[in-house]
Amino acid sequence: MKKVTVYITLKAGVLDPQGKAIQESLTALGYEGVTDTRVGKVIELNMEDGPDLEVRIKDMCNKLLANPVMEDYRFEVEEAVQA
Amino acid sequence: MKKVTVYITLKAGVLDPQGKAIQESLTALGYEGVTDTRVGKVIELNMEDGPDLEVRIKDMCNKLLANPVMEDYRFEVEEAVQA
Amino acid sequence: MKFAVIVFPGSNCDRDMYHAVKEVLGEEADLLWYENSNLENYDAILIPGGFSYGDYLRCGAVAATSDVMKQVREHAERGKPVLGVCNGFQILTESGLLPGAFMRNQNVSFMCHQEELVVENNETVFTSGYEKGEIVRFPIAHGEGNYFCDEEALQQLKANNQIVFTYKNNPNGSVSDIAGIMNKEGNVLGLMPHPERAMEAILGSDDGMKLFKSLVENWRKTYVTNA
Amino acid sequence: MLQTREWSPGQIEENKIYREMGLSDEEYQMIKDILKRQPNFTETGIFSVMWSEHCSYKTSKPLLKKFPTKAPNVLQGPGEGAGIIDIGDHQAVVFKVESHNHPSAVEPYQGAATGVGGIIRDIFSMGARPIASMNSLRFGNLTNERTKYLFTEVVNGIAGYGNCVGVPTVGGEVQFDDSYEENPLVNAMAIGLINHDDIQKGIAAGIGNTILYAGPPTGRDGIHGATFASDDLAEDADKDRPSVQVGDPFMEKLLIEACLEVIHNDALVGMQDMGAAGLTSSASEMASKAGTGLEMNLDLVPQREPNMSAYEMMLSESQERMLLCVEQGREQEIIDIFEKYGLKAVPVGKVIEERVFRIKHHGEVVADIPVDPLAEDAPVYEMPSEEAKYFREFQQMENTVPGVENHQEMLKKLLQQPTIASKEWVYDQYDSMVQTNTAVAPGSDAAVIRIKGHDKAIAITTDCNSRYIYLDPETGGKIAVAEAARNIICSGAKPLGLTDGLNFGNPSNPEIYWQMEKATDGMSAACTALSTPVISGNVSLYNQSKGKSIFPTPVVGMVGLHKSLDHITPSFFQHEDDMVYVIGD
Ligand SMILES: Nc1ncnc2c1ncn2[C@@H]1O[C@H](COP(=O)(O)OP(=O)(O)O)[C@@H](O)[C@H]1O
Repeated sequence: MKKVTVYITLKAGVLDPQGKAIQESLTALGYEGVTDTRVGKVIELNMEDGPDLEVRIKDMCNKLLANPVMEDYRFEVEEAVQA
Repeated sequence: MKKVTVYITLKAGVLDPQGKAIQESLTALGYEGVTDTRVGKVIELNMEDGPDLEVRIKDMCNKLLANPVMEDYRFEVEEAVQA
Repeated sequence: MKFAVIVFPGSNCDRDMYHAVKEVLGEEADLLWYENSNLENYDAILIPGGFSYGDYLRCGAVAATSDVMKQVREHAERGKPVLGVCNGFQILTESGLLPGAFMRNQNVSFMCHQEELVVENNETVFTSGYEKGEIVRFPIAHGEGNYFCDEEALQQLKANNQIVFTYKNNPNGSVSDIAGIMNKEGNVLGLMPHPERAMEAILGSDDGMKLFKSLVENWRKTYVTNA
Repeated sequence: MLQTREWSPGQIEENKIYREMGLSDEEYQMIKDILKRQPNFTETGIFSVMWSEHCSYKTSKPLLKKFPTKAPNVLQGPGEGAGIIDIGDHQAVVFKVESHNHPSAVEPYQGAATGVGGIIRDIFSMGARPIASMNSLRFGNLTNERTKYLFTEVVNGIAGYGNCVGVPTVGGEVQFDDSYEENPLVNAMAIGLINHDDIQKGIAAGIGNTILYAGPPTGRDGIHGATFASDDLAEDADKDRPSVQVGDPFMEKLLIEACLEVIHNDALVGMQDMGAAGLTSSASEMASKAGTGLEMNLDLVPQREPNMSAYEMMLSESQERMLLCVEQGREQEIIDIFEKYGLKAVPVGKVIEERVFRIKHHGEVVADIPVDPLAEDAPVYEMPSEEAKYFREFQQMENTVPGVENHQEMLKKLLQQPTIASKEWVYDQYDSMVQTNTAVAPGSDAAVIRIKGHDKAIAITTDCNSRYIYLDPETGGKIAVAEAARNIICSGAKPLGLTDGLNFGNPSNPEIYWQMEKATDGMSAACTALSTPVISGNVSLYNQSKGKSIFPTPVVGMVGLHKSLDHITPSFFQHEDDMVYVIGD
């Protein structure tokens, strides 16, 4: 079993309303000088290993997990911790 | 300037309806054997360096970025890329 | 004319859409659960609003991968009309039947109220009953109605007259004030505001009536020989 | 409050462990008398939640008895999940208020969201389609950062849940006052529409019939939520955090559709939601109401987390779960309906003749409790009451008329008060129009929902000016009911009945109990005078922190009927040159 962590972030150039809102609240709370705040997603999952693991992950990302119109993704694979 | 990346994940045991829905749809799409799907957030931001950088980051996380009732967080700091 | 209203897990404007076409408009309509349904015998497909799959991951993303959307695509390829409202619009962009994507509203809040829209294109099967430039009032009810597409896609939309409705006072940060767009062929329309909630004066507006009536009249002209 | 180790029956008595669960020494003795032995850990937990104020109304029962609850059109008064009132044409409305104050103080988004989810389940578990919800909110002063956070998150939580389940949120009220600083009030009300034939009861009848568990698996959420809601809000609320429940409105939406389909299958005998005290209260109440017993095997209960103990499963408040009683042999028909919506329904027990509540786990009996003492015979306390000192002082004061020099300035100042100012920021975030019945949306005195296919509509309002009630509980109680009735009448409807959310401080303080007594006296008097019965309600006590009590806040949720759509009257000026009249003094 592998633990896969997929990071999904907005493409450069896409405005991020959530990031902007967070940055404004940080400033309001007194944290000055915070810039370029962007919010993305992390999806962690366990899946069976195999020679086609990377292919399957990319496929899942393209088909469902990320939206190529506005998002980029990258992923990491490590050994899954046994429960 | 530092680029700070904060990873926010749900605490163990806290229900993750979103993770559950994603796992079910991956299964419906034919990706068998996907388990333990959990969704978290990544927040990237740039901020001024300083001796109290870590303190400020932790403070921001506890006060705003993460919800300590349900979420854990960790963060990474690297050099900000100049725009 | 016979309408199919597709019901996904989490759809919640399905019965409203059904009521609008069946009871208010007086046409034939069926509510179709997304699984095991056959769209062949329907003249138009309506994808209602709501929170399909809880809006988890991205609004409309999971519904877009369902088998029934393959049938919707075939139906569209045959030139038959498809209308997606609110979450239905999001499902249409996620499945690639319409270009673009949706982001959180600019103020990151859900919003629900009447909005004024401008009819930008009245040369469509959905809008022929309106005047060009006519102002209509439809309710909006969304948290992620902030339409996004890149510059190239926007130029395409404009060049092909695909922008059908715009907001008079943009509430959500949508690119070019876009409230509704159609595909190049003109038979698939996606719309964030809710025409099905604007069918009866007692609910605050009946400006949506013309949209459904246009659809029915155009369909009759094309498919029903004069009696 | 993860229970890592369980005390033995002897240790529970010796170390008075039951006290930590909220049981008094006398109550522990009563339990021993009922069982004729020492209760084990799981049983002690079961009693503690069933005998908490939240489930048993042990201190408020004597007051609730005073409310007029009968009228020819009342089909179901207090006692079931929600009350039901006839509206003609074989239709009825089902409604109730529910509080979620303490969970919202700890985790405002989830606390408010699960509050909405819970009250909506109360409605559809009766067989009704939820057609609208309202909310009544109280916070501290808006200049306080924590208050801003609580306010924003509570509204987000209500919107997040209500919008997703597709029930329009059509109104409510918000009041800001220092007395709610650390103990905000989040009361939610839901209204459903039902045909008389579809009315369901939460009963486990028919010996041998099967008990089905429907919905998502059980986790360790909200363990001890019911006792938590019946306790002072600890200063360090952080330690209660692991008991936060998380709502899944998508799941609830599926559950609504599945349950409303299931009620048309005559294999269904009874149905109840698992609310406060989860499996414990739903199962034991279903048996108690039916005059039966119930045997359940916890190994069959779907579980989200490994190694859950019987205690944890019985007390879990995981959301969006239902318990059904189904005719033996016809389980599959019901299971198939849930399956269509992607939901699991599994048999977990059966109805037995012996009037006991018997729970098995890993092949052992872990609880064996007579049904009625648990569900019905909770202790009832007549608390001492004493007129509040502040009240006596107020009564001796001279009347003063405030002098206003500049009326325009004063009006402006008043309108700037957060409690008086427009609440558009709040209700714009709620989908108030889904289901296409909202004839009068938030912003008017009462919301109006038309009934499709009929020339009629219903009006809904929530009201409570807690400052008045603090100043004079009895008169204030009357005013709360009268204000609600006026709001209904102004919209063109006639009041049908009401539900109440009684939010007070600690009842063992005689002055607080006096407030409760007087306020409910006033409310009862007004209800009687207006012939408006109370058909359901909720009690939330111990609303205080650092020894300071909230203003007494008995929220009134009233529903009225428009006999014709023509009667619907909005509260805004309609046309230029219309005349304006003032009626009354
Ligand atoms: N928490 C809330 N949720 C939804 N609507 C609300 C809420 N609070 C206030 N409103 C709406 O705002 C309007 C004004 O409310 P309020 O200030 O209480 O007025 P009034 O005192 O006239 O009843 C009403 O229509 C009410 O339903």
